[in-house]
Amino acid sequence: MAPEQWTPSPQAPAAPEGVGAATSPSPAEVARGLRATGEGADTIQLLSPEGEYTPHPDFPIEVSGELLRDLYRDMVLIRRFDREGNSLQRQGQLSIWVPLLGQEAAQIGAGRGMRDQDMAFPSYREHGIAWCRGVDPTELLGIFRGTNHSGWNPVEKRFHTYTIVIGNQALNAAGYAMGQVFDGKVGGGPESDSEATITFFGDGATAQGDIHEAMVFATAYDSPVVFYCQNNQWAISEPIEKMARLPLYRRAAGYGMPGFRVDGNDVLACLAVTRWAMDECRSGNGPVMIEAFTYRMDAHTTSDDPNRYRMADTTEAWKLLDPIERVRVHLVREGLADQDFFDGIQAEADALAERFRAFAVAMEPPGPETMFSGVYTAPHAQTERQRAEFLEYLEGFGDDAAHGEPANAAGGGH
Amino acid sequence: MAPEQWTPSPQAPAAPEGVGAATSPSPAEVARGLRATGEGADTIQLLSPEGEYTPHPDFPIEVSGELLRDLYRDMVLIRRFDREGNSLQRQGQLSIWVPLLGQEAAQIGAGRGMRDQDMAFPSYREHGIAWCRGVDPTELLGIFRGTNHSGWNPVEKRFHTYTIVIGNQALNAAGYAMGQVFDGKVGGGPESDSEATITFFGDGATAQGDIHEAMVFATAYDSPVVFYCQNNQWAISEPIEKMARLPLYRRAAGYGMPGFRVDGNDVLACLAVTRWAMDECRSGNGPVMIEAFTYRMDAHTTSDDPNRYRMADTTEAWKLLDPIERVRVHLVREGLADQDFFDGIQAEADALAERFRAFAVAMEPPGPETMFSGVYTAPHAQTERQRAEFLEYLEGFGDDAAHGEPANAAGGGH
Amino acid sequence: MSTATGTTATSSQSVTLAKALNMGLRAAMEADDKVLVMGEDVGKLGGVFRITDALQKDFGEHRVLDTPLAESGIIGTAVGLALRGYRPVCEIQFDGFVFPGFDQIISQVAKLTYRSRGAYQMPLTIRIPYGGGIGAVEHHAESPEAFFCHIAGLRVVACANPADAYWMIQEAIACPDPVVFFEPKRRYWEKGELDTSVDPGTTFSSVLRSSSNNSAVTLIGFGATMPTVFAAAAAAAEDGIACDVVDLRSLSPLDLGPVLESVQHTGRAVVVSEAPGEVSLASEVAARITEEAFYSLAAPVQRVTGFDVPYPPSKLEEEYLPDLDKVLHAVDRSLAY
Amino acid sequence: MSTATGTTATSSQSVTLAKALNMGLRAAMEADDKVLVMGEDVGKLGGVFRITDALQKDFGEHRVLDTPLAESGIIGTAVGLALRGYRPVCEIQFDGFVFPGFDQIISQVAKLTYRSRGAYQMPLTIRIPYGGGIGAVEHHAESPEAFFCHIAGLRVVACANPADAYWMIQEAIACPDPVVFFEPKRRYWEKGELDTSVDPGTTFSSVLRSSSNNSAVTLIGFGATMPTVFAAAAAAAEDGIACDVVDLRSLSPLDLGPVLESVQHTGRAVVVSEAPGEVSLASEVAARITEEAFYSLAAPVQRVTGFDVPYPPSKLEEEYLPDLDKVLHAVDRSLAY
Ligand SMILES: Cc1ncc(C[n+]2csc(CCOP(=O)(O)OP(=O)(O)O)c2C)c(N)n1
Ligand SMILES: Cc1ncc(C[n+]2csc(CCOP(=O)(O)OP(=O)(O)O)c2C)c(N)n1
Ligand SMILES: [Mg+2]
Ligand SMILES: [Mg+2]
Repeated sequence: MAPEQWTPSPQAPAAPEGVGAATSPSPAEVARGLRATGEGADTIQLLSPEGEYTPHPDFPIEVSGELLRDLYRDMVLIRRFDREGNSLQRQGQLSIWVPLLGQEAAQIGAGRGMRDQDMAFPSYREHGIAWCRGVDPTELLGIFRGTNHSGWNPVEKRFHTYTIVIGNQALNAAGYAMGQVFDGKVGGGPESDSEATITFFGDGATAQGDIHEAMVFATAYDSPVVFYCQNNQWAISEPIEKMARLPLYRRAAGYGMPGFRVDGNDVLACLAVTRWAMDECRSGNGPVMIEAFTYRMDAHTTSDDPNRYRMADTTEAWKLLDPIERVRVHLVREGLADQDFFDGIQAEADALAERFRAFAVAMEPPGPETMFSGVYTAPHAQTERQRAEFLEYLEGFGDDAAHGEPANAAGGGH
Repeated sequence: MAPEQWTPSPQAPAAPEGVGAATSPSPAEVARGLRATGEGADTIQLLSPEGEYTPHPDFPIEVSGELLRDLYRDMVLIRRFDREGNSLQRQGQLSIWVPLLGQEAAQIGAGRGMRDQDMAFPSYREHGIAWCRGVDPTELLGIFRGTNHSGWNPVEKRFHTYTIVIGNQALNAAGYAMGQVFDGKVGGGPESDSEATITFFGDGATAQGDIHEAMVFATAYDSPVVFYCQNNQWAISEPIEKMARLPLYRRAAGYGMPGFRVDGNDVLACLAVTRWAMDECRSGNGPVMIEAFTYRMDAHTTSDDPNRYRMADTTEAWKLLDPIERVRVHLVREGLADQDFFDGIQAEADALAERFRAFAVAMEPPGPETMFSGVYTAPHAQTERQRAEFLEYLEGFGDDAAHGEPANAAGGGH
Repeated sequence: MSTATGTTATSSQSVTLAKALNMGLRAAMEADDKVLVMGEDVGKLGGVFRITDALQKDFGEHRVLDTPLAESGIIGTAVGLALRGYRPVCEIQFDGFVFPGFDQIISQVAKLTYRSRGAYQMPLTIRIPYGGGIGAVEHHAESPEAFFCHIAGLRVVACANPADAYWMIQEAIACPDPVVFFEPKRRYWEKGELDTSVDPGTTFSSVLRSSSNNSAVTLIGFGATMPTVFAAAAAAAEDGIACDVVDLRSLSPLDLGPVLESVQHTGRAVVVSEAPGEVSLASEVAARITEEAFYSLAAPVQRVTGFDVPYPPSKLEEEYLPDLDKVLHAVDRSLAY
Repeated sequence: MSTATGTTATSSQSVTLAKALNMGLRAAMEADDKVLVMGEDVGKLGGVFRITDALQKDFGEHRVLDTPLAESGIIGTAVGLALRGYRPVCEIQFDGFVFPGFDQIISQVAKLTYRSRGAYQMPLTIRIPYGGGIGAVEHHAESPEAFFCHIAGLRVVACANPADAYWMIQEAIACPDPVVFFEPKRRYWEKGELDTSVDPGTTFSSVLRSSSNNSAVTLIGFGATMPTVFAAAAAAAEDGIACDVVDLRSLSPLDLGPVLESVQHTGRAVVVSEAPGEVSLASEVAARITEEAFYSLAAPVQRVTGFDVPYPPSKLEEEYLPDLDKVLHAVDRSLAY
């Protein structure tokens, strides 16, 4: 019996379908606070941690050696520059870095599940999606070095700016997808020029009202948007069990949209389900929700200290489920790649990291005048006055910028 | 197959359980925008529109003649003063009135399903709940006459102030219920002094982020709160089909809490399910969601004109489902009430309406000094200065308040 | 009340402010099919004030959207639509209900152009019927302009008469930047002359509504308070006190040109707005005038505002709101220096 | 920097502002078991700034709540808890994240006592680490005090040193009214003297931090800008310009007593805050001083504020923020009159 028809009779009821395995709590138990967010009976997996590939009837996908090698390359490269970001921060070259370690499959699978004409609305950890959208990793550095708030052209890349305020981007994505409908860009087949949108958010974000409203609007307007939740099980120091009783994808049913949980460490599952979902939206059957169940292997950011709130051994255990390793094992076992290939990828990764580092170290701080640029598109008297007055004020210092009295002009805000 | 496990295969899938009857849209159809919010396969009903009583195994309730007569009386009385509110507004005695016509059963059933120690957080249409909480109908008048923002003592009545900003009260209720847990007031049986909370909101309100967050917090803290949604099918001019694809109670399952739809025009069903839900919360198995499926028989408020957006015949059809009539029919058929009883109730209702009207007409506008009262609990220099200055300013006019120059003192805000 | 253009050409007609807004929206939708109207009950109902009356019937459900009941959702999806090339006009049903959408406004609407370093434009208009005096219940009579004027990245304007309403709403929609558009709901049914044939040019500037070379005080208002200001000026004139009158129209950025010019002569200013005075637009106007015309001032700028209390029950609102007497009293306070 | 009590009694210790807040919270929780701490990551982690360090360990999960990630939820449930008799202390993780909770703050927190005509109290404290200068990404360096100062029904305060932090947080929690409590995150790690044995009495008032009878200018700051103000005063003194220094502490209601007293002598004032200047607390301070000390003023009150742009990338924040030179320059502007 589905949970929406919980038996009210006090005597122990049957485990609700969907909560799945008999080991999972009964409705009454859930109501008493036993959590089952990790319950995995219905998790979609194509490639096991041991590298065994099993096709999924509902999510057909052509798995070639080339595809696997490409996905492997993607994951190795993004992990490599992600690690470089961490060390650059440690060395004081960046003020902060947001690591994606452990979420390579969840991101590459989703990123490669998109088509060129699709649009993505990320949160702030989606460096792997950025990679798939053609954003050069060096374009990510400005945010973390403090030279800009967004370093790529979101219109050209069809990859929106990072959104830091949790949940906001889901509504922006839902609205963008409404536009795709209004533009008549929805209704075609997978190979058509029809479009779809995908938005990314974390497990913790699912608590925010904006995520809910985005699902309400998306289902109200049949918008072609995929809600892609990377459940890495932690919102900084808070485990998802604190915020939810059941797997997050199960929220979808209540809105009347399909929802699935995929093994977020299985790049093939993430790819197959995302592609299916994007094409489903493209054809007019959106929205769809996907929960990629994974694990945040590193700190929340370089400012965070996970030792204060979680066990190292859990993290150790998740290493056995490494998203890259299982592809490597599969490639080797199936003879789809040799040592040269792996060495080549490693070399490419190191070169990328080197370029990434060199670029970061060489980044110049922007000029003070840029502080006033782009606040408005049309001319704005007040902004222009403040810019002019401030530049005049700075000139007052001449060479000695540190001290000395400015000659003239107004400083400050007014 | 439950909707959270929608078959992704393009070929027409089976109708998902929960969406119910075969007549209701399939998942793919729902995804394409066919709505089924009115789908009633799983609606809980104890008293049919024809007055037939059928006990419900899951919601046992002792139905005596006395209970039915009391519920009948409640509904007749609140409908009577509600109608009086409308006419008072028409006659210019109130600036606005918010009618509850058609929702008598949904409100009396819920109100009588509460126990004294329970707390209620209403929206703005819950005059029937107010009635059950011992708020005198005349205490509702200040809001609509503009003499106050809330006329009763919410602490004494255990009935919170009306909340006009859609959704806000659900979070306040969830927090109050957390307090009931922290106070150790949860865990006892139906007859214990354990407490529960109930909050009321409409179908349109379910779109608001606050409703979602309230459900997230309530399920996270196992709070004893009943989310009681009166689905009267309209949010001013917007039908619920515009905002939702499925019956609203089905959202509950995604959070891991029980959810039910009751016939909102069946006072016995509303009473039985609410009492069960409150006691379930009381005992520690909260939260619970209830959707009372009913119909807004009158305008949204006296300022509204439904003829602009909905068919009169739909409203006519709903008259056949009148919540009071079915109880009257049952009482008569079962010989549980005679004409004297009905005449007596009618007389009592007319007397109440008379008292209600007399009170409204006699209400005096509050004094200007009250404008500054209750802004803060502790002394507040600025508020006191502004009050003193304004009263001094008013004195400056002497008798001729309309014109003439004040003698001295500052007016305005500063 | 004079119209924006001041003209009374024969081609002009007398319409209510509500009707002028409806005409302006219609004109904007006809001029650009990327213009969308969205909000609660804006479709068949035409909005609770009928400002969008008949627009859905004439332009269809994809141009005029009855949205779900969620302001963050309305603003947040409008942002996405704007990024897609649309020009959404969001109706907030009443002033007090804009706050669920405040986060999207400050974090996305106001910042996306800056964040994207100009790659994105944000041609989004947020219409807010505001102000008191209509005998409404709580949350239906507030004046929240100060919150938006403090947010860099937004433009904030208020219309005070039908002609301005007609032209300003079109200028707002045509603007590539987000505009928070305040409509004095209390004045919706007041009529004024509208000549749709004479484009007045930019209306996002303040205007000197009346002046004389012997004016003693400069009265400053906008939106809902303009009729009060005009009435006070007339009453003061009867008492032999001539006043200049300025309608700010553009609340952010502030355009104090006409005010400063007037204050050069009068040396005295009174600013009138309904919002609580603390950290309000009236505070900014007073501070700015003092900064830029210090030596001209014979008295501190007087503020006539709502009190620093929540908006009171409607039976008290006439006590709460600025009125003719309070403005005259402020004029006296100013002249007493 | 002098402490709130100005004392350096032997019983006093040198602690960081962060530690003082932690001590103050602990003292409040020990004094009243109705005091709850709630917010994101305030439990095991102790908050991203460790202000609630070890409180959950010592007081338990029902006194220190790691809430779901939703600010409207945090504030909205805190309201319900307050109605139940609790005294919730909500931590907003960073300034830029308070806005999802803005609706609950303005519509419920600020209005429920008024709406219930005093039947309800709202002893709720909202802690907001605010201000820039820490090299953070977007939304982590804003100064949103103006929004809250404009809302009647709230009290708004800011602490500038460890002693004030310790006493003010306890006064906020003990207050039956809602208090928005601003903490200068940039100053969390600066040390100051704290003597927990000497209760200074009310701290919700402004204080004259330093003065002389030959002061030429009155410098006004609060929270994050106080060190800048002190540094400017010292630098000015070297140039032979004596300055009085006032720490506002209470931002709403404003307590301008010490300011007005000082301005009587100096005739000049400079107010320093990080927020954009337009419709800001600085505007209110300037307007109020002018209203109440018009004849004493030899120059218009000078405002040194952030620019009216979104908070810039951190590599530009030192250009954006008020600093010693900008304050000295404002002093010169003032003296130039
Ligand atoms: C509205 C808002 N509140 C708080 C924060 C601070 N914050 C940044 S990330 C984060 C946790 C997010 O967790 P999750 O959604 O699971 O995403 P993850 O970081 O795990 O990818 C928090 C609380 C924020 N950015 N926005
Ligand atoms: C946040 C907010 N937005 C808009 C409104 C204006 N408004 C008042 S009632 C209403 C419709 C509510 O519909 P529903 O939730 O179904 O409750 P009902 O009135 O049908 O009982 C709207 C849009 C409001 N009060 N609050
Ligand atoms: Mg997470
Ligand atoms: Mg409804």
